[in-house]
Amino acid sequence: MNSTVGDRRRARRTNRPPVLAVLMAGIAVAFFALPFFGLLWRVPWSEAWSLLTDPESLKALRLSVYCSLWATALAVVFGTPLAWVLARYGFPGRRIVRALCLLSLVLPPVVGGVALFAAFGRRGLLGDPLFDWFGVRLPFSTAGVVLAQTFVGMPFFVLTVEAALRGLDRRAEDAARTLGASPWYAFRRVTLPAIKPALFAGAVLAWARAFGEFGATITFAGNFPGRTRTLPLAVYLALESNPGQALVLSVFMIAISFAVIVGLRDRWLGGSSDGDPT
Amino acid sequence: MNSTVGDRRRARRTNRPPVLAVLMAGIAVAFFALPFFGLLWRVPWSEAWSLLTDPESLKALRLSVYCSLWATALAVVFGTPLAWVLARYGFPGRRIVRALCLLSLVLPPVVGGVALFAAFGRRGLLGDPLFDWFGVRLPFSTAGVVLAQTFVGMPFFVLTVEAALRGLDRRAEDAARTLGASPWYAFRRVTLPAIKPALFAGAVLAWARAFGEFGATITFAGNFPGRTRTLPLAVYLALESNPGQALVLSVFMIAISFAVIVGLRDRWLGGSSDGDPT
Amino acid sequence: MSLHARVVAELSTFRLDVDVDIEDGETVAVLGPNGAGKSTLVKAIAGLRPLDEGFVRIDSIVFDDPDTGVFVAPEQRNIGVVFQDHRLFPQLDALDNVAFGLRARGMSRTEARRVARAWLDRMHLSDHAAQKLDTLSGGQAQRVALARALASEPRLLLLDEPLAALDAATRAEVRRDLRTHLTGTTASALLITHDPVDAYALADRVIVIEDGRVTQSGDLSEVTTHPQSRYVADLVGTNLVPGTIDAGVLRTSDGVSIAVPADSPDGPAFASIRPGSVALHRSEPEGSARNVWLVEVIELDVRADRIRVRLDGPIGLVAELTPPGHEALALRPGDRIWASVKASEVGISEDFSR
Amino acid sequence: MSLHARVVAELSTFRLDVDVDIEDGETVAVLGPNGAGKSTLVKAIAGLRPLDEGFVRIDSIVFDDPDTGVFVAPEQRNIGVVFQDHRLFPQLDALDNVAFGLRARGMSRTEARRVARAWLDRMHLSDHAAQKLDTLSGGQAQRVALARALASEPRLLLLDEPLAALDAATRAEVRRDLRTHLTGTTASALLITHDPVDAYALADRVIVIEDGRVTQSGDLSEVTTHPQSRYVADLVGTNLVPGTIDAGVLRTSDGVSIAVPADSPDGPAFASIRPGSVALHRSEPEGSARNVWLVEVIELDVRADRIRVRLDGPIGLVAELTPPGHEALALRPGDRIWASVKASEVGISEDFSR
Amino acid sequence: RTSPGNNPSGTATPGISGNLSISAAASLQGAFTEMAAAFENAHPKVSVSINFGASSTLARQIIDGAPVDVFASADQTTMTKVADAQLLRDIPTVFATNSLEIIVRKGNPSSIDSLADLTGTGLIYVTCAPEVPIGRYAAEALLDAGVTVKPASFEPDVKGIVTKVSSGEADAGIVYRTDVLAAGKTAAGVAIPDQFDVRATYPQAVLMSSPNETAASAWMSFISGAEGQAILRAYGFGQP
Ligand SMILES: Nc1ncnc2c1ncn2[C@@H]1O[C@H](COP(=O)(O)OP(=O)(O)OP(=O)(O)O)[C@@H](O)[C@H]1O
Ligand SMILES: Nc1ncnc2c1ncn2[C@@H]1O[C@H](COP(=O)(O)OP(=O)(O)OP(=O)(O)O)[C@@H](O)[C@H]1O
Ligand SMILES: [Mg+2]
Ligand SMILES: [Mg+2]
Repeated sequence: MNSTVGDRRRARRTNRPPVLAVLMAGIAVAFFALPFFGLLWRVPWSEAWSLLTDPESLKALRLSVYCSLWATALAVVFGTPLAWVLARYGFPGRRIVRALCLLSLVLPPVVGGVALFAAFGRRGLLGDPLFDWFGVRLPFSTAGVVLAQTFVGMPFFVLTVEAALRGLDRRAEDAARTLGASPWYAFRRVTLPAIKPALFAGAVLAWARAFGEFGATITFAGNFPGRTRTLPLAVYLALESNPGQALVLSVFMIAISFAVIVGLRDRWLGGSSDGDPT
Repeated sequence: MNSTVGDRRRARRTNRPPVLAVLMAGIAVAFFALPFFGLLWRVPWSEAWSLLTDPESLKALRLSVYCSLWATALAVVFGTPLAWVLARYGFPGRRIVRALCLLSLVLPPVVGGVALFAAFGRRGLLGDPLFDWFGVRLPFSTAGVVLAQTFVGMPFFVLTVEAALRGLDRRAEDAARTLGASPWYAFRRVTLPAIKPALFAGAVLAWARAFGEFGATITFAGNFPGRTRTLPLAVYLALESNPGQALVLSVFMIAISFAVIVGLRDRWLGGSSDGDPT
Repeated sequence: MSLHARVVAELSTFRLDVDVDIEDGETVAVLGPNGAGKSTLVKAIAGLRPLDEGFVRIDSIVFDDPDTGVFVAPEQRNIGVVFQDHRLFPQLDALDNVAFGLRARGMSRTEARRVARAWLDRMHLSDHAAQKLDTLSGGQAQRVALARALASEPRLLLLDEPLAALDAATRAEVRRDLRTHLTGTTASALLITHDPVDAYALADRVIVIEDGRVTQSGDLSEVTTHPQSRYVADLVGTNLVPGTIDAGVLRTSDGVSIAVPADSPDGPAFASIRPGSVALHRSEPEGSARNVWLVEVIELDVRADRIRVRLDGPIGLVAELTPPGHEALALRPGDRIWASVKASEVGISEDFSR
Repeated sequence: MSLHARVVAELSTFRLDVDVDIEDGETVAVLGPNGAGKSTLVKAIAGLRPLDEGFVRIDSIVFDDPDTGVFVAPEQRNIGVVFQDHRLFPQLDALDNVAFGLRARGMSRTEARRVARAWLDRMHLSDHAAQKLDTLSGGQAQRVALARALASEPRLLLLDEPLAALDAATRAEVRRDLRTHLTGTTASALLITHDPVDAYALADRVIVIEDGRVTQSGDLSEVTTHPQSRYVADLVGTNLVPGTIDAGVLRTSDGVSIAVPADSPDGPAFASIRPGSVALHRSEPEGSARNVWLVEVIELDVRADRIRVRLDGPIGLVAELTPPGHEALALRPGDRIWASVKASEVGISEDFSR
Repeated sequence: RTSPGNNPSGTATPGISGNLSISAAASLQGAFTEMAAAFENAHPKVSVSINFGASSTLARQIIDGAPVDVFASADQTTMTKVADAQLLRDIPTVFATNSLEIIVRKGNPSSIDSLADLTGTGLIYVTCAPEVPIGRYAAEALLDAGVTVKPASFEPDVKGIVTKVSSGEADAGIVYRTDVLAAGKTAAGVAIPDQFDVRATYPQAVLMSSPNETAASAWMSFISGAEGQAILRAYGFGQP
């Protein structure tokens, strides 16, 4: 056809991304990877094991995992209907509601804690009713940690899932309705599987944000070993007294997240591997 | 057909979401809205204007807007190819690369700063080459703020966009290729428009995270007025010396974000308004 | 189950306004050119597009009526739909697609799969039950869509070109199977098709929709013998020439005269000329034929046992030849030849549209 | 542009292995039942699915060859494709869909739109140029897909059932337009269709694919007069009965004997019986016809000028009647009648598959 | 008000100019902001920019090469870290002290008057973690007073305690006197008797890498001078 075709005699059979894209992606990866290598490089590996298996560290780890999983669960359970309503139903003030749900994203961490006080604290809007009706005091309790983490993590889930729902072709859902599926059944069997990648992505984002959450937690729930001292709080304190341990704990947190994210099979993130000829 | 149909004589003509979904979405909205109302309630409105127009506050605001926009731009420019490569090309270690790019999500903020030092600080892995080749010192500079914000904000963009790319039907892209479109042209004209909602959602998430970023910034870039003191840092300082001002500044930050997010037309988030009969 | 509906749908550049009535157990074919509004009609009856005016009533129950505000949700209508674009569930395999409606209506998983498997067998898709939807071929996917709609035995079926992607043999088979199904149940059906054979084989009655309105409806034979529009005439393969009859001669608006049977009533009418009654000649024919035109061969459609020739001349015409006739004439596109039609062979139908 | 290819594609449960050759300016029709692998063939030639074995060569340039590792990206092949599922760009309007290929190849926006508009006009879609893709009707969308593929004037066209969703009149028109286009350019084309009319009207040669292999290929008349498979026979409307000839009698594997012309060579062969040569009788016929069977009427396909009757008996048969013959017999499905065929009317083609 | 004419440091080094970067403990914010204004007034060619943060963060930044002239820490330990890294130009000098106070909610609703009152049932007491100086000091004070209190939380910095008490979530905590003053109307302070009090010292030093050493020395002497000390006093800091 033309000479470029001839030149391509030795072209790769597989589909490779354009060089520029790879280059830019490479820069981005390096940008993320370097700080971690830097961290690893500074970790006092000789004492790492003993610092890690310190009972205080283990307590913090347990609490962190527990709270972040709860926060993620709450974000998914309440965030999914919220995303659905936002994506699918036009109602006056929808944009304002959406904005409200995303504000905690920009709140400086400490202010987030103050805001939570204002709502759920002892002198907060809902503090007294919560205590009178349920006997719950959220500040200084593990529940408070979960609350703070949900508050900062959930917006990630909501926005990701809403975007996916908006991008979704609704024709399959309509078809499900004609087959006798209630909106709920259609949502569960047709819509949810279709937005699975976004659900996972959103849940991972929310979990990661909750797992690493520091400012709102410390402000709202305080820092009590075994009750509200999560890993990031332990790291922060260790930075004051024993920077080596802080680094070890951080690397440990990273390792856990690494395991979670690597463990996320591509399948859960959606897309078949058909497209990858390699 | 059966009695339920008769009962529905007065059924609404428009499509309304199931009650349970609305209820749960409502709880979620209340959960987000309450803390903000609580904050508003505590703000010393009488002094608000003077606190806000304080030159230091305005300086911080300018810097915050400037840096967060730069960070968002960098996240979009480098994050898009990264998400593309991650979503589309199978290469060994892809999951590890993906995990690397998301780790900054879980890093406690201060550790994030420490990690940035380890990479880009004077004693960091890349500190000397950066200085020798480009004469750049990142820590304690405005560029350092942008770097820190990009570091924490970009993963949100990458994960959101990657999820959208994976959820995307590739057949239209294939069709574009047969029409003579290079991968890049097909990506630009076919893929990008299709994932527009996710691009916007990801960019908003990244921007919000950058705008509210505190820990990594104060650690890596310091807290120099006019150079690295962004709004969250100003809020932090004000909390020490003038809690009222801290609240005013926070509410101001919220207002800005509110404007940005409300300003995000539904159209940019994708989906036609066809589906909204109201 | 009987359907009575007046469907008015206002799209930005298009208005659909048609009456549809289907009696108990009846199958009605909807024919019409592309963009006539057939698929829109299906969506409206299924409840996926609320009416702008009119009503949808099944048996005595109103399903949609903007005036009184009644609207029954699609899932409560018990209407099975085969969509023109299939709309299968890409994340399920073929079997679960077919089982979907049964499961949604509460059947147990194993039972639903059993029934679904039987339907796939009926559609000759047993080998493809476990295949992911996006790996099925076009015709396979269409059969899955059909099986999915039929499996939950709805009392009204809306079939939007359900056989378009099937190969000839499968098509005949599925068509037969569909007829058995439709006659064997009390279900009513509305069948959209571009293929008159489908209508002949499956439908009791035909509705022709053009540009959003019904232009003709009734028994099949009625419609085909008295085509009222160019579209129908093209469809049944008859030449249709509108004009005005005056004393045994129909005059078109272009001024062409056609001799028609002497007893034809005067006034606006269509002349319909069966392709088989058009004779072709290499030289100008002599004899009794009163309609003779010089025409050009535009297109030949050669089948094993008949040849159709599209001609252009004072009026556009289609002629049909037998293989021997074809061989004798040895026609090629572009040839200029003579066409003749006896006046007694010209059918007349009154033109009600004027 | 000429295409020479051997396409081998291994799908999990299916293997495609076909040879395709298209000479300069030639149009080849690919026929075959659902799931035969036609669409897979298109994807492989277009470069959307790299070959597992074989090669794709256009003119003298190799586009794909797993052995040597050559693979030319789809966008460098200059092949236009109409996909069976259209694959239009939902976020663009009809006009920009058609203009896409021109823009991608560097034409200016205004110029591309101008050309695209001309193509939409040709497809009678001028009124829909600004419409968003998801609001087009099925037939409109298909024409946009066709216009999109043709607009950039590729030198090879792969058309996967490009006319399936069109109404009869539009179909004839687009078919004619397509033929003008194909004969007017030096472009070659591969046309997939289930409609033999398309093949007759557009193709110089036919390839029949069944279950991933080529079962027959050659001139149209060759294929139709000597159908080598049940599929082809069904397609051309001929009855095809495989068996073995011995002394003027063909015996099927079920033990049915059919008298054939006395000069037929012995050995495995197909008997082909044109529907028109099957005579039907209410009572057992006497006379010269040597093949007489008691059969049951399965299905009637009534057209304006001919009636097809599907019969079940010792062998399955399709008969064709004229309207007067049909009226005289007054057949209904389920009737048991007699069918006769003269031995001299039975065609014989050797069965090469055994 | 001291004028440039009679300012000892100003007259000693008349030519100082340029930028002066100071890293200062966050608790010095109020005082140092005012101090910087006064200093710039005295040395109009100098522009002061102050990097406030937790002392430990600041130390880490300095070790990692922060381009600052002066480091003013809230405790000795942190300063020692920087000294150990050989980054100080001379021996640090203490420029201010701070004393402890009990911080209670606005209007003191729990009627706390002494350390012993902190043991009250249902009373929420928050302190800082022992890793943080104030946490250590508070523990010492309580130990000296022979009072055992069960804290609800170990905050990572003083601000945590102030925020919790002033927002009413906690009832009391032990913080620096300056913090109570800074909290203003939102909280109240209860003095701690001298015998239990712990004097926190604030050292500062010029850094080895100081780009503007002359200005840095001028700053050091300015703070030690009368005007500087007066400002510190106004914010509740004690004599060095
Ligand atoms: N949302 C819309 N806005 C504007 N026009 C629309 C919209 N939806 C459909 N149309 C137009 O309405 C007409 C009817 O479309 P419909 O799909 O019902 O046609 P159809 O009879 O099914 O045609 P086909 O045989 O091609 O499938 C078409 O001209 C189409 O372009
Ligand atoms: N990824 C896959 N895995 C397994 N089987 C597949 C895959 N893709 C296609 N097939 C099967 O390959 C066969 C050929 O499919 P193809 O789409 O090429 O058929 P076709 O000839 O175009 O049929 P139709 O006329 O129905 O469009 C089908 O049986 C299909 O189910
Ligand atoms: Mg349609
Ligand atoms: Mg196909």
